[in-house]
Amino acid sequence: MNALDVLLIAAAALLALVPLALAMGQSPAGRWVIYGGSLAICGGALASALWALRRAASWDAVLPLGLPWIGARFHLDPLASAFAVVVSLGGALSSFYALGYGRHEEEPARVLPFYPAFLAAMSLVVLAADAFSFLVAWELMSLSSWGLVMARHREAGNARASFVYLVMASFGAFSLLLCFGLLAGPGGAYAFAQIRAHPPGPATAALALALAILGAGSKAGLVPLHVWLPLAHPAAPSHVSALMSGVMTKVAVYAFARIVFDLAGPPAWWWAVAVLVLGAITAVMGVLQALMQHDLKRLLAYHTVENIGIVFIGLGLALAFRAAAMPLAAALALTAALFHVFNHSLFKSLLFFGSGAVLTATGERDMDHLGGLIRGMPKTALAFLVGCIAISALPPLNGFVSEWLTFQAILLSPQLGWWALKLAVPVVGAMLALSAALAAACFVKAYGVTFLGRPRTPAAEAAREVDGFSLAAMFALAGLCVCAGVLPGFVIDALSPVAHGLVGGRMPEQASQAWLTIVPIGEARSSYNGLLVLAFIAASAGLCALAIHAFASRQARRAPAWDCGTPSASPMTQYTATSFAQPIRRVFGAYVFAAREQVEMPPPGDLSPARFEATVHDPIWEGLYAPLAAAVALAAQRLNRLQFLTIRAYLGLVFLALVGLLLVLALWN
Amino acid sequence: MELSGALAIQGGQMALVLALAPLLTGFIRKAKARLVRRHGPAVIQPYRDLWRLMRKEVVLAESSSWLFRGAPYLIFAATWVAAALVPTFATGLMFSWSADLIAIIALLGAARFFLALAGMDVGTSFGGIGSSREVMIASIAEPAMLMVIFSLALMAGSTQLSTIAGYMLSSNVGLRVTLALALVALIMVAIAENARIPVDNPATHLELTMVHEAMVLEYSGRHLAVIELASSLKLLLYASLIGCVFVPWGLAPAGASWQAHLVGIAAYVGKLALAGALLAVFETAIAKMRVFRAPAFLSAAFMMGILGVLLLFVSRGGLQ
Amino acid sequence: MIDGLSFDIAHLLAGALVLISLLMLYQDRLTALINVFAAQAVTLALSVAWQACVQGAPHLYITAAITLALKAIVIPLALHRIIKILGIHRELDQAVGVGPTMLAGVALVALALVVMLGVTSSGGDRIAREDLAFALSVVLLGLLMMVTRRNAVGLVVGFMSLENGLVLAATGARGMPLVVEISVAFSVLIAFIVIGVFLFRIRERFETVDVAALDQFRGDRG
Amino acid sequence: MSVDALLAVLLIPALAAAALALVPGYRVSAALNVVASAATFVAAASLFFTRPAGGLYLRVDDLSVVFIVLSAFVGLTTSVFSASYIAHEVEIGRLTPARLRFYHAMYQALLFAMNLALVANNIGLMWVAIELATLTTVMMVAVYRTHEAIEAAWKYFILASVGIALALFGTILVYVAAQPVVGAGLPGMVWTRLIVAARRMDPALLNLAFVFLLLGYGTKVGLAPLHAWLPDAHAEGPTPISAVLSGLLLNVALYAVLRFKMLLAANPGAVAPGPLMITMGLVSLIFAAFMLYRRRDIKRLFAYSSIEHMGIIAFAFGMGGPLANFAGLLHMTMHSLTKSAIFFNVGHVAQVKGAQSIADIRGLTVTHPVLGWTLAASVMAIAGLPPFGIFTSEFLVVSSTFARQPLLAVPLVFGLIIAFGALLLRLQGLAFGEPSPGAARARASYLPMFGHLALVLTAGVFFPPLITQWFQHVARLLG
Repeated sequence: MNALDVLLIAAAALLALVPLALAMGQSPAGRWVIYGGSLAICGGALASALWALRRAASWDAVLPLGLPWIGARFHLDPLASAFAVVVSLGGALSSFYALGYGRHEEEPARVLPFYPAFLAAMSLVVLAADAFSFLVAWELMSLSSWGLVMARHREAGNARASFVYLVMASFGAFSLLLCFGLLAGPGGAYAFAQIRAHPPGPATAALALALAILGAGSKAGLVPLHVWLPLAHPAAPSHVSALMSGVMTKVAVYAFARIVFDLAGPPAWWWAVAVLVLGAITAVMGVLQALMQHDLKRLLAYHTVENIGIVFIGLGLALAFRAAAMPLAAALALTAALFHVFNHSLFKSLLFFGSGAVLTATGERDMDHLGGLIRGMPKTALAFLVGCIAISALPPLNGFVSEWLTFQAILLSPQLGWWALKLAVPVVGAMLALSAALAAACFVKAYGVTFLGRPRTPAAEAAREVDGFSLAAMFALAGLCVCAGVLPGFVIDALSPVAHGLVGGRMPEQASQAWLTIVPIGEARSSYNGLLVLAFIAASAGLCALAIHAFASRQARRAPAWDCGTPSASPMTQYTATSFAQPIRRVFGAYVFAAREQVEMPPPGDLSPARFEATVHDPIWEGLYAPLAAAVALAAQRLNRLQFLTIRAYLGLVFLALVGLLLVLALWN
Repeated sequence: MELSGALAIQGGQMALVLALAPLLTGFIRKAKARLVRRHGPAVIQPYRDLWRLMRKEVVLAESSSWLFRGAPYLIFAATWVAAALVPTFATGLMFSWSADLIAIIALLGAARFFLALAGMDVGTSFGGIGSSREVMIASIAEPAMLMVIFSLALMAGSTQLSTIAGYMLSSNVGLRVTLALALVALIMVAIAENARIPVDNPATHLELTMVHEAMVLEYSGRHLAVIELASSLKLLLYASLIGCVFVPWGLAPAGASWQAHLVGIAAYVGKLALAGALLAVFETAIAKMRVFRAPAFLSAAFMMGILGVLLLFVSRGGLQ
Repeated sequence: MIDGLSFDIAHLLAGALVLISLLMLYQDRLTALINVFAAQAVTLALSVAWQACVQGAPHLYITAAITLALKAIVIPLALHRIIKILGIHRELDQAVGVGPTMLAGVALVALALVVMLGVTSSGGDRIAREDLAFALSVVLLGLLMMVTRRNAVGLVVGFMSLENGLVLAATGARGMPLVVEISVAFSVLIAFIVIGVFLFRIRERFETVDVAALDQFRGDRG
Repeated sequence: MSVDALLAVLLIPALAAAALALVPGYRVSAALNVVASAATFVAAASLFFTRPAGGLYLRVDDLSVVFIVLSAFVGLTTSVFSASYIAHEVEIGRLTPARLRFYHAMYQALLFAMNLALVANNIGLMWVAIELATLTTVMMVAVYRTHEAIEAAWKYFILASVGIALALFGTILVYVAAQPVVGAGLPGMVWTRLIVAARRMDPALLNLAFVFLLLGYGTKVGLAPLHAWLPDAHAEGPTPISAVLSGLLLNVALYAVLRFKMLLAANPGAVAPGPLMITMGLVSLIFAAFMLYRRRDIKRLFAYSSIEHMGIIAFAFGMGGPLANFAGLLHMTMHSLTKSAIFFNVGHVAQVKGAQSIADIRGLTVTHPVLGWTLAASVMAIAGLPPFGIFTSEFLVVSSTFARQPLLAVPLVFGLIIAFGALLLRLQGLAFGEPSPGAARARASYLPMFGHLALVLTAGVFFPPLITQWFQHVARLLG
C-alpha cells in the first residue's frame, strides 16, 4: 500500500465521517467524534504525504468512478505531495483547535457534516489527475465551504457573503472547465497524462493560461477576483476561516501551478509579465485594504489576498526564468513561492485561531471594541504575537525567509532578456517591498489595538484565557513558524524535488551547509542564517538584561500613565484601528480607495459631540461588480415583461418564429 | 588562528559600536550647539545620561504589560546584532554571512515593530500618535531602503555587505548615476529612520510634532536608557553603513595584519566624525517639516531608488 | 393521367381556398366571418373530392364528406349558437387594422409560394406542388388571423382555417394513408369540443370569451 | 413473450385508464394507479433486454428504449408520490373524489399516449400520440378549476394545438418528400423505411419539413420563444403533473425532434439541423436564466429552470458528435430525475407551508430540516454542481463545445452562470434565514424524492458501464 493509497483512503474516511456527522450532529459527542476523527485521519495523511515528499517518487491510481471511459485518476508527485502536506497539516491542526473551539458552536449540526467533506475535497483536488475528478473535487470544495459559511445563516450579511462566494466560485469553476476543455481537445482526452502527451499550441496555451488565471485566481483571491474573499472567510467559524484562508487558497495556487507549469507546455515570456503584474497589484491592494479594516477577521482575510499576491510574484518569476531557460533561478523563485505558501498556511491559520479565541473570549470581532487582552489572555496574546511577527516578514521567523528568497530571485532577474520584464521586475520588487512594510504596519495596528492598551469595552475587560485545545493548537503553529524560520534549509531541501519536477532545476542542498545557513546561489552572493540571528538576539538581549540588572537599580513602581501630564480617564481616547490607519489612509487612500473623511463640528455653544467619519471604498467592487449586478437586474426586469403577454401575443411570437425560419429557408434556397 | 582572528574582530566590533554610539550622539549635539553659538553639553554627556537613567527607578504605567517591559531589551538586541554585522573597520567579520544587508534592514524593522507595539501598550493617545506615524514613515522608508539595497546588490552581485564593500574598493566601479541616486536615497532614509530633522526632531517634546519621542514617552529609568542606547546605535549603524558602502577606504580586508586593522579603526572614527559633522550642519541649516510632508520626502527617496534600479536593469545584463 | 384540365381545376380550388382565407382576414363581423369560413369548408370539401377522383383514391371521398359535414355545417352552426348563447357583441375588434392585415396576408402568400415552389422545383408532381404552396399559405393566413383577432371565436375560426390548410396539404399528398385524415378530423373534433367546453366555463366565470379578459387572471403578477 | 412486452407497455396503461375511469374510491384508484405504473415499468424494463420485432406501426429501437424506460420509471415514482399527495389535496378540499377519478384516468391515459409516441414506428401515429398526450395534460392542468388553472390550461391548449398543427404540416411534408422515393401509401410514413431512404429524398422539402417539425414539437419541448404555456401549466396544475410535464412530456417531444433530426442528418443535401437547434437552445437557456430572477411562485421558478435545461439539451444535440450527444442523453435523464424530485419536494413544501409563493417560504432548514436540505441538495444538483449527475453532462457539453466552437461556449457558460446565480439566490431565501410560520409535518411520502436524488447522486459519482455503453451506442446513432 503506497502513499497515494493512504491519502485516498484518508479522503474516503473523511467522506465517511459525513453521514456519521449527519447522524450525531446534535449530540455533544459529535464534536469529539468528528473533529477527533478528522484529526486522526489528517495526521495519518500528513505522515504519508511527508514520506512521499521525502521519497520524491510518484504513484498512480485509477478508480472506476467519474467519467466511465476515463475513470477517476489520481496521481501523487512531489508537487502534489507538497500541497498534500499543507492540506493535511492545516486540516489536522484546525481539527485539533476545533476540539475546543467547537464547544461554542450554536448549531453544530450545520458545521459538522460539511467540515470533513471540505477537508476531503481539498485533498482530492490535490490528488486528482484527470480534469473531471479534479473539477468534481474542486466544486465539492466550494460547495462544502459554502455550507460552512452558511452555518451562521441568521447573521446579517452572511447570506450575501455566501451568495457572492458561490457565484464567484462557479465562475472560477467554469473558467477551469473551459481551460481543461481547451487542453483536452475535442476528443475529450481529459486525463492529465493525455494532456501532457499532447501539449497545446502557443495560442491555445495562452488562452489556457488566461483561463487558469481566472479560474484559480478567483479561488485564490487575485485582484480583481478577490471580492468574495473578505466577505466569506470571516463569515465562517474561525477554524473554517483558517482552513479557507490558510489552505483552500493554497489549493487554488496548486491548481494554477499544475496547469501552467505542468499541463500548458513551455511558457512564453510574456506570461510572466501578466502573472507578475497581477501578483504585485494583488499584494499592494490587499495589504492597503487590510490596513483600512477594523474587523479583525476581515483584516486577516485581506492579508490572505496580499500573501497570495506575493506567492504569484514568485510564480511569475519562476515562469520568466523558465521561459529564459534558467532552471536554477527558476527553481529559486518557485521554491520561494512554495515556501511562502507553506509559511502562509502556518501563520494565517495561527492568526485565525487567535481571532477565534478572541471571539470566544469576548464575542467581538471589531477591534475598536477590544484592547488590553494581553492581560486577560496572555498565552493567546503571545501566540498571536508570534503570528504577527511571522506575517510581517520580520527575522528570525519564517515569513521573512520566503520573502528574502523572493528578493534573491528578483535580484537574479536582470539576466532576463526581454525589455518588458526588465521594466516590470524592478517595479514589482518595489511593490513587494512596499507590501511587506505595510504588512508590518498593519499588524502593529492589529496587535496593538486588539491586545495592547486599555480595554475599550466591558467584554474586553472580562476576557479570560480560552480552552487548552485551542491554546495547544496555536502554540503548535507558533512553534512551527519559529522552526521554519530558524531552520529553513530543511524546508528548502524538501521542496527541491518539486522545483526539479516543474522547472527542471534544483537549488543547492542546504542541510549540508555549515551552521545550517541557507545559501540560495553562492556563499559570496547571499546567505542567511535564522538560527544564528535568533541566537544572537537572544544572547545579546539576555546579556543586556543581565548587565542592567547587575549594575542598575531594580526598583520599579506602578503609577498612572504620564501621557505628557494629561492622562485621560476614558479608554475611548486611545487610538482605535481607524485612527491608527489615518496617516496611511491620508498617504495612499486618496488614490487607492477614494477615502473620504468628514468632520461635523457643532456650532460654538452647542454641546452636542462632534462627529468624525472616515469612509473607504473598494474601487473594484464599485467599478466592476456593482455595474454587472445592475446590468443583470435590469435585463431580468426588462425580459420579465414577457411573462405577462396575452395569449395572442404569444401566438404572435410563434408566428414570427415560423415566418422568420421560412424567410431563412427562402434566402438559403 | 584564522577562526580566532575573525572571532576577535567580530567581538571587537560589537564592543566598538557599543562604545562609540553614545559618543557619536554626543558629538552631534555638541556640534549643533556650537553651530548655533551655544556652549552645549560635553561630548560624553550621553554616557552620563545613560548612567543616571540606569540608576533611577523605573515608573511603570498601571496599564502596561509584560511586553512593555520586555520590548526595550529586544529592541536593543535587534539593533545591536544589526550593528554588529555592518563592517566598520574590517570586512572579515566572523558572522557576516549569517545575515546579509536585507536581513540587517529587516532586523531594524523588527526593532521598530516592537517599539511601535510598546508605544501602543500603555494605551495613551500620544503612544498611538507616535506608533501610527512611525509605521507610516517606515512603510515608505523601508521600500526605499530596499531599492537602495537592490541597486547596490545588482552592482556588486551580492547582498553581503563585505562583498559589496570589497566591490566598492575594487577599481571597476567608476562613477555611476545609480550610485549617486542610491547615496542620496540612503541618506534621506537614514535621516527619516533616525528621527532627525527635517522628518522628526529628537529634541522636541512638542506633542503634535513628535514621532519617535511619543512612542517612548512612558519609558523611564533603565528601560529608557536601553532605548536611548539602541537609538544611538541605530544612528551609528546608518553612519557606518554609508561609510562602509560609499567610502570603504581603510577597511581592513579579511585576514589582514593588526596594523591594517588599527588603520581601519582610525579611518572609521574619522568617517564617523565627518558624518556627524555633516549631519549637524544639515540639521542646523534646515527646518523641520510638517509630519504629513514626510511621506513626500520619503517617496522622493523611494522614486530615486526605483530609478536607480531601473537604470541598472536597463543599462546592463545584470550580474552573472 | 394528370391532364391540364384536372390540374387547372385543382389549382382553381386551392387558389379559391387561399382567396377565401384572405376574405376571412377582411371580415369584421363575427357572423359574416363564420359564414365565410363555412364557404371555405365547402370549397375545401370540393377540392378534396376532386383530388379523390384525380388520384383515384376513393377514401378521400370520406375525407371530403367529413370536411363538408363538420366544418361546413356542424361547426358554423355551433358557433352561431355559441354566439347567441353567450350574446357576445357581434363586432369583433381587431388588434391590427384590416389594411395592414391584408398586406401581411398577401406578403405571407408570396412567401409561401417562394418557399414551396423553390423547394419542389426538383421533381415531385405538379398538383402536389401547387396544393402544398396554397396549403402553406392557408396555414399561414389562419395563423395570422389567430394573431390579429382579439375575440375567442375569431381565434377558433382562425384555427379551423389553419386546419383546412392542413387537410388541403394532406389530400394533395398523393396516396397519403387514410389514418392521417381521420386523425385530422378526429383532432379537429376534439379540439373543437375542448374549445367549446372552455368557452362555456369561461363564460360562467368571465361573462365573455374575450381572450384578453383571461389575461388579468395570470398568476405571478408583479 | 417479447412482443407481449411491447404491447404491454401500451395495453397496461390503456386498460388501467379505462378501469380507473370507473373506480369510484380515490384511495383504491390511487393504489391501482401505482400498480399499473409499476407493471408498465416492469414491461418497459424488460424491453431493455428482449427486443420485440417491430411492425409497420410499432417498434422499439435502442433510442426509444432509453426514453421508454425513463418515462416508465418517472411515471411510477410520480404515481407513488401522487398517491399520498392527492389524498392530502382531497382532505383540504382542493379536489373532489369525482375529479380525482378523472385525474387518475387521465394519468394513465397520459402514460399510454407517451409510450405510444415512443414506440410508434409511423410518424403519423407518433403525431397522434403526442397530440393525445397534450390533450390529456391540458385536462389535468385544469383539474383545480381555479381561474389561474383554467387560464393556464387555455393558454396551454391554444399554443399546443397550433404546435400540433405545425407538426402535422411538417409530417405531411416529410411524407411528400418520402413518397417519390419510398412509394405512396403506408410505407411512406414508416420510420424504418424513411431513415433508410432519407439519403435520396428531396433535401429542400426536408428542410421545410424540419422547420415546421422543430416549431411544432419545439412548442412541446418548451423552447423559447414557444415556451409561453410551460411556466403557467407547471405552476397551476397539480404538483405530480408538474413533475410529469417536466420529467416526461418535454422529453417525448424532444424525442420526436431528434427522430427528424436524424432524418435530416442522413440526407447530405439538407440544411444541417444543428445550427437551428443550437440557436433555439441558447435563446431558451439565456432567456430562462434571466427570467429566473423575478419569479414569485416557486413552481413557476422551477418551470423556467426546465426551459433552461431543455435549452441546454437542445444545444447539446444540436452540437452533435459522440461526446455532445452522450452529454445530451445524460443531461436529459438527469434532468428528468432531478426536476421531478424537485417538484415532489416543492409539493411537500407547499403543503407544509400552505403557500406556493417564494416570499412566504423561508428558513426551511430550520423548521423542516429534511425538506430544506433535500431542497438545497436538489437545487444544487439542478444548478449543475457535483457530485450530482447534471454536473457530468454540463462538464461534457461545455468542455467539448469549447474545444470545437469556442465562441458558442461563451454564451452557454454565460447563461449557466446567470441561471446559477438566480437559483442560488432563491435557494438561500427558501432554505435559510429566519423561518416563516408553518411547522406542520409533511404527510406525503418522501420515498420518490429520495429515490431520484439517490440515483442522480450515484450517476454523478459512478456511472454503470452497461448504461455507459448503451448511451455511447445511442449517441453514435444520433450522429
